[in-house]
Amino acid sequence: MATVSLRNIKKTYSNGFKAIHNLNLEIEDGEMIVLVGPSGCGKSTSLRMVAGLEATSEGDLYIGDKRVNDLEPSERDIAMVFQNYALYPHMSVARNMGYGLKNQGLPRDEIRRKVEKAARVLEIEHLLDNKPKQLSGGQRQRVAMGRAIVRNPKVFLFDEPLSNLDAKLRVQMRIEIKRLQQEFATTAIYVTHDQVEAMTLADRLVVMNGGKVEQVGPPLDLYEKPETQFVAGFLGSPGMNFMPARIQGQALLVQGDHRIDLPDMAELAQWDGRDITFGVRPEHLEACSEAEADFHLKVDIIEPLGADTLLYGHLPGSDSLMIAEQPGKRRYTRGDVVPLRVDRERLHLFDAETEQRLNE
Amino acid sequence: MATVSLRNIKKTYSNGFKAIHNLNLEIEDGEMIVLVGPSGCGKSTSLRMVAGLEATSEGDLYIGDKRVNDLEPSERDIAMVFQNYALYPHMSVARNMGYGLKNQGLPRDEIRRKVEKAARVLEIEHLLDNKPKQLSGGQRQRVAMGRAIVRNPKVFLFDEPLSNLDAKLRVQMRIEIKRLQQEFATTAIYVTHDQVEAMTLADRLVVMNGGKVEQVGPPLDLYEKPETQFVAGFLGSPGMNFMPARIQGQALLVQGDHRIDLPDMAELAQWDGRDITFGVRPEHLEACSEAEADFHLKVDIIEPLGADTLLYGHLPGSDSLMIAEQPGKRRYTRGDVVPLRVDRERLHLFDAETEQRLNE
Amino acid sequence: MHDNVVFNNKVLPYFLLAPQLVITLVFFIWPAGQALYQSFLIEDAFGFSREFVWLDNFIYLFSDDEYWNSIRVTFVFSGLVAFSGMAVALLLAAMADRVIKGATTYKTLLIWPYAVAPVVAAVIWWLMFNPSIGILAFLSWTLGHQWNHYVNANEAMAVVVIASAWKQISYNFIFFLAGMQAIPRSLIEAAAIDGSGPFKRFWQIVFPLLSPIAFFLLVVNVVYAFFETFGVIHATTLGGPGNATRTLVYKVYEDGFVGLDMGSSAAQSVILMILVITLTIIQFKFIERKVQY
Amino acid sequence: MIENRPWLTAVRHLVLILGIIVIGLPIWIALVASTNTSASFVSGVMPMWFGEEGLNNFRRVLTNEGRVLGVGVSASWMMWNSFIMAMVIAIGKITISILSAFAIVYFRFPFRRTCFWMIFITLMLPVEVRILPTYEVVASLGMLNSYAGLTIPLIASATATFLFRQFFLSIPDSLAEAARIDGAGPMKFFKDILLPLSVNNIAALFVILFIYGWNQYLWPLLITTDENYYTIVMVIKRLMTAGEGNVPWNIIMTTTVLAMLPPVVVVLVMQKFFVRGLVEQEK
Amino acid sequence: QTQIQFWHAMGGTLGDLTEGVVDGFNASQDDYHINASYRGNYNETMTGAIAAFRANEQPAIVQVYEVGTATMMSAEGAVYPMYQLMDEFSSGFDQSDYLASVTGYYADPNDNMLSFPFNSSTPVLYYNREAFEAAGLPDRGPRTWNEMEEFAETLMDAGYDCGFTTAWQSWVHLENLSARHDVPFATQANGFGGLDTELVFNDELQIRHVEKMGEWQQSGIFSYSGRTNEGSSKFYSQECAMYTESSAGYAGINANADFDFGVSELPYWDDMIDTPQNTIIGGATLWVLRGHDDATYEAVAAFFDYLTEPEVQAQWHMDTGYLPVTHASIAVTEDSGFYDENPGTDTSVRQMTAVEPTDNSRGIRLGNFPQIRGIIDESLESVWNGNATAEEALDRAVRRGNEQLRRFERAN
Ligand SMILES: Nc1ncnc2c1ncn2[C@@H]1O[C@H](COP(=O)(O)OP(=O)(O)OP(=O)(O)O)[C@@H](O)[C@H]1O
Ligand SMILES: Nc1ncnc2c1ncn2[C@@H]1O[C@H](COP(=O)(O)OP(=O)(O)OP(=O)(O)O)[C@@H](O)[C@H]1O
Ligand SMILES: O=P(O)(O)OC[C@H](O)CO
Ligand SMILES: [Mg+2]
Ligand SMILES: [Mg+2]
Repeated sequence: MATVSLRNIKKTYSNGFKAIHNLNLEIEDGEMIVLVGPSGCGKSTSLRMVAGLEATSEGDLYIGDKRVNDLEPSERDIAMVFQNYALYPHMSVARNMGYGLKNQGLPRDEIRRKVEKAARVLEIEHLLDNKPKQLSGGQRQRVAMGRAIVRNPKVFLFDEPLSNLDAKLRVQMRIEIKRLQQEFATTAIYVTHDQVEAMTLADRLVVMNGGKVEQVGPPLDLYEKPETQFVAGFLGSPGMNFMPARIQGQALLVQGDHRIDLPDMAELAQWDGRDITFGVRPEHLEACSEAEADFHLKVDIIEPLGADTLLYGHLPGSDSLMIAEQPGKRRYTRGDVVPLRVDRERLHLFDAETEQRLNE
Repeated sequence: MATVSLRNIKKTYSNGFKAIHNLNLEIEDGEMIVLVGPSGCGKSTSLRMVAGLEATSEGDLYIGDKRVNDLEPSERDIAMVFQNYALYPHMSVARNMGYGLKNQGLPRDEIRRKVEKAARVLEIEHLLDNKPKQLSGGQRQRVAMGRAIVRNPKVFLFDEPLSNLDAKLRVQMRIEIKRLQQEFATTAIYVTHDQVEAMTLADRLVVMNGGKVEQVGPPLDLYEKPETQFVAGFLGSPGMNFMPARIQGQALLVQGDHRIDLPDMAELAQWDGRDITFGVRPEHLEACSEAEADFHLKVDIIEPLGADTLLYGHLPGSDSLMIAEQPGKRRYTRGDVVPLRVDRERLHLFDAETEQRLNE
Repeated sequence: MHDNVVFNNKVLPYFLLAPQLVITLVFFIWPAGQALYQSFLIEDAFGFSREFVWLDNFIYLFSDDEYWNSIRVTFVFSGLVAFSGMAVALLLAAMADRVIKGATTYKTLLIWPYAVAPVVAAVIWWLMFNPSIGILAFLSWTLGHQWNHYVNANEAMAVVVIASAWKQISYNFIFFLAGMQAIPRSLIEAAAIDGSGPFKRFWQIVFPLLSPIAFFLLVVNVVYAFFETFGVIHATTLGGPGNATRTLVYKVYEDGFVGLDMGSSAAQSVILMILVITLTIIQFKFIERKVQY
Repeated sequence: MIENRPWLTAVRHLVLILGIIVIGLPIWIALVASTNTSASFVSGVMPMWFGEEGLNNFRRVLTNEGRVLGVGVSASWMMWNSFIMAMVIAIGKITISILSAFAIVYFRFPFRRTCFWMIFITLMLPVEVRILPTYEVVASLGMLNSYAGLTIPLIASATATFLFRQFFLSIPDSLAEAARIDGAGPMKFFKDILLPLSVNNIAALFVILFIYGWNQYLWPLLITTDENYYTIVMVIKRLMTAGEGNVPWNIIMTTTVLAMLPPVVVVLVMQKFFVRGLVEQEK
Repeated sequence: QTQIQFWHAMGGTLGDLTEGVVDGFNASQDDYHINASYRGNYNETMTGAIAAFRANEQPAIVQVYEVGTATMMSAEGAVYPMYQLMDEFSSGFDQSDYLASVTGYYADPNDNMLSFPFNSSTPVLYYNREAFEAAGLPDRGPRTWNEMEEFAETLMDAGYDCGFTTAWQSWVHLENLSARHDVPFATQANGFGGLDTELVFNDELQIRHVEKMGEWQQSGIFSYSGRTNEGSSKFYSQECAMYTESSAGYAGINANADFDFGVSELPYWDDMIDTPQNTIIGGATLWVLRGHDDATYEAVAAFFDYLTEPEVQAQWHMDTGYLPVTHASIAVTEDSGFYDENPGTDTSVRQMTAVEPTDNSRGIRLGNFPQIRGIIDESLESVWNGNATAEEALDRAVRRGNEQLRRFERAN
């Protein structure tokens, strides 16, 4: 029910550590923004500044039209779901969910009504009288969600809310969160370091690195057109293959001697002779006939995943690992040499020095 | 360097709990066997009996030609990697790795030589003087591996060695373990509850459930031809879609009214009128034209994973979740109704009662 | 389950246990049995004559106002020691919990009294309250009150309570502080988002979460006040004035070693043992419960 | 930081400083008193500032010059006795307890539960509740007036056994299993793995047990009649009642300072272990 | 050389003097060596010795206060009666040389001395002469309790905090009070007649006295300061100008008071009697414990002989204020001119020997007397702090004291 604006936000911790350099972000009403990035890149710091748990060192923070820099967390009309859920262990589920409302001075039965409604949505009605320790991980997660929902805040904040769950539950709760956020259409900021979670949940993704924003945009845009080598490498599993290359006319010379002709890529001419990093995702390396092959992969390890098969190997005469993902049917054996062709539409060129994207 | 045989192994714990009912398994020299199954199914128990950490209640256990039931763990010539690594916290990496050798009475410099060699293979030479708590999770894992390797045992035993690592590292170490096992060609038994790990590592997979073996075989065999509904559901992520169905002549009536004709499946005739469970993996539901469609999926949630997209939804007039996995290019929106066709070659029929596979 | 890790050795464990078992048997079990036996006897001081009197010693005790007084004194004393020691410690811990600068210095300056023997603490406080020359008695005199713990029962009680509680503050402080620091920050943050201010947070979130520790400390402090403060009383009030500070343990000692009334002293020992066992069981029940927390 | 209000921080510091002053007052008094003459305590208000007699007092007490202590032995000798008592009790308890905890946790044998409960019972019976019979047992063993009598009966403690037991239980089973696979027998495991891992706990326990031993009062009071075995703590009370009411407060306080110095130093020097030891004892 | 353990309860100045006497004996010969060791107060010393006896660790000689006499007497297997000891190991022992009032207390029914009367005392009143002068009082202590009240009020008007304080409240203000007024403290001749004695100190006299003391405590005329002799500090510090204490308090006062003091007789109620009876003795005697070899007892006898020497006795008397217990030593003291030089020092002797003792003033011999003292102390304290009336407190003390007597009777 509100936009959120971060304008020139900076954060320096009391020990002098600059955690956030200059953060600008305009979040639309009802949008789900996911902050993603490696550990220590400043995701939590950013989120906690929005929550008011951490003071901003510089810049302005707006929720709706109101500048909230100097408001207490409770006055910002936000709700937050913590990684460890932060449920009050001594209160029942119902009291946990109602605690914020109680502090707002709402009458008892209105609290009860709201709590019950939220519990119904989350299917935890039968747990309302339980204490947190009597709940499973997934149930606790739901209660933490419930506590956020029940207050009907302007903004939901999530700090890695799923990382304490096991893989199966994580997938399940991820879907649940998505469903709820869509249902309530509340603005949400979601922090995770898991790129799958980020991709699947985000309306827009903010990839952060070392206190700076690398790229912002819808997940598939970032996946398909990463602006930097960092983003390209961060998104996708298994990660993109990177190889040093040089541009020679309308072709790339990858790792010295593998030539890839790109007659259709007009821009190439302007970078003639330049050293670049060539990137291609494992799924864009397709097994092909000998004739069409760009590379010959000597397979060291085969990982049959059922639907797909991952081939780990190296190019003859090179040490660096290359990964190719093949759809499921064919069976490989160790030591196979597989001819592979790069999908011409899906290759990525990065400046070797700036690591910025070159091609469109 | 040895075969391992488990013959009619049973295990009843002192509290009377029957953890293993009747386990028979012949493991070939150099083979990597993965025991997989849900929590509590008896994987660790089985492994620990091989290690000698748990007594067998009945049956015979052979390593090579020797019956080892009554031997101490240290006399069985095995090495084990534990989930929490079980490194001795007060010893340096080198001493951790050499402790077993020292107890065998090997001279100091021979120990040093062996430890250094193993460390080189694992690329942890520079860590030899560190204490475990100075190491990252991945490094600890390597040390645990090193401690196993250095003794050059007949059998490697692994009990969920990767489950304490984060997702990225897990993938990386998985490959490492595979590489090492292939390099040393040592017989290995590997326990995990993660089906991806199981699929990718195993030469042969043993799927266990409730103290019994469900199915044994190469991973892709199990993936493609699961003998039971349990195995079908356990392998693959996201899991197989199951729907109640009934056989009617050469066709299936799925969930009452979705008709799937299977003219080529000769066996079908013999089960006419039978209630079955119909199973199809998400990746075998392909988007198709209206005309070809077996199902129409109303999409609730879209998860773009980059390479593929997962569609979560339900059939109109039904509540149960259906998942379809589509290769990457197309973009979907919430509320789309997607016509889907079942890959006729890849569908699974299970007896509704016995849950045993029906079709070839 | 630890059921697994077992070394299969038949005799070794007995060797390992032997020293502890021998000492336990000789110095704990045997005397306890002895106490039980003696509690049925009446003996003269030198032990020349003894008569088996069944439960007479117990009957005598429970029909003696003095004994009941001693029980009352013990409970009042223990309650006051536990309460005052814990209240001060809680206050200090709450203050120290959120202090960032100088936290370790504060801690260091607050924990050392633990090392001081109760009897030593008692002697110093006794001096400070000395009606003739004590600084605190003087302070009380300037406030218009004539302090005299030789005569005034409440004042004598106050001195022994203060001396005993003083030493326990450190102990309680350490536990409360550890307890507070173990409360996840996010819980406090969640409460802040839920709109509760610092005081409300303390009483509604922090304090309830400390309650297991508080309960544990209550038991520990009561046990301490019951049994370990003998020196405090022995070095100062000797149970007086009147019988105002004669705790059960002091009475056991007095009747046994001063009065040389072995039977009564033994009977009191037996009663005390029952009391300690009860307290310990309560404590253990609670620890078991807390483990699941 | 939520609610980083400066006044709240100021209040915190203020309360803490006040607390430290109140808690520190007794030690101030003791230190001051130990530097004054006994005449300063006859009338008026006791001295609140240091006097000139400090060195003199400490010398007299430490050497028992002119029998200031009213007994035939000096404070230095009694401190030595206290030290022996504290050390033997601390080391003895730790040794005995760690062995029995090892047996209880890592072995399965008949009567394990019985042994466990027997040790557990000792936790319930502090010396104070069974004064007389314990005295008589020690007497009948001829252990009155001996270091053995001062220490051995206090050496069995369920607390230390429990602490070690809890600690051993918290050591992952897999460590012992790894050791077994590495070919280590029980005593080797104890020596190579368990003992080195326990050093922190041992240190923590040591602090607490040293204090416990040093501060013993009732027990030495009961079983020593030979002055050569007097401890520094027990002699203080004797000073209080000697001398026809003319209490030599300066001498008492000098002795008091000597009696609390070693344990306080141990706590402060080993603060980290001490705090851990205490908190872990609870678990 | 034979080593002898001697446990005593003499702390402070008295302790030093005791050591002096022992050193004197050790120096006087080469055969025996007495190891004197201070064991805490009377109570602690006695109970310590009994406990030690039970543990077979008993000393050869233990100093036991008069209160413990009955307990020691009844322990026939534990004590070596003095008369037997001297009979066997000494040549010069002559019981008739001892004061009858002293031997009477410590003798068996056949008048045989059971213990050695090392330090016998009797309560007297000390007063601060400088204070008296400053307040304009005559240079003598109050003769009666009424006069005591007057004096105290005058002193307080003159700026003193309190009139008087006391040591050993039960001994002075109940036991000696009764004796001095010839009123029984207990039946059966205060216990001399048998174990079936009963306490009777809750009579008119005692109630009245305690009631008055209670009032005085409230008004400040009396200031209570503890059960033994903690009151000394108030006398030394001139907080209280009068002090009822054992004659043996003399040593400490002499050493610690930096003012002139006088000694006078214990006051009495002149409206109840005309002439006061004698006071009874307190202090302690030395008991010999069994379980040692003959060499030890030979040494003990030699020590006792040494202590009986008139010069030793007289010196001890003059140093400490304890009574001289032989006629010879009284003569030696008189001859030395000590009484003339230190007026008032003969008060105790005079007070003790002025009149013929009656059944009520011969002494008190009760079983479990230490506990009974404790009970009395408690009861008195409850009067001082206003929690009970004198009558209530004394009734209670009598009742509880009698229980102790019955327990003792049952055990022996
Ligand atoms: N209170 C603090 N004082 C000083 N530095 C801090 C503080 N909190 C965090 N930092 C530092 O700021 C950086 C960003 O921290 P932040 O918690 O935002 O990382 P994150 O992206 O959330 O990482 P993670 O995925 O591990 O949670 C880190 O380098 C961290 O060490
Ligand atoms: N010592 C024991 N005593 C009694 N039952 C036990 C014991 N150890 C394990 N069990 C039970 O035996 C069954 C199998 O245990 P096991 O540890 O082999 O499971 P697992 O397949 O390894 O599970 P997980 O994936 O959770 O490790 C479980 O139900 C467990 O509760
Ligand atoms: O101070 P003392 O030695 O005279 O003894 C006083 C009383 O008799 C003790 O009961
Ligand atoms: Mg974070
Ligand atoms: Mg397992």
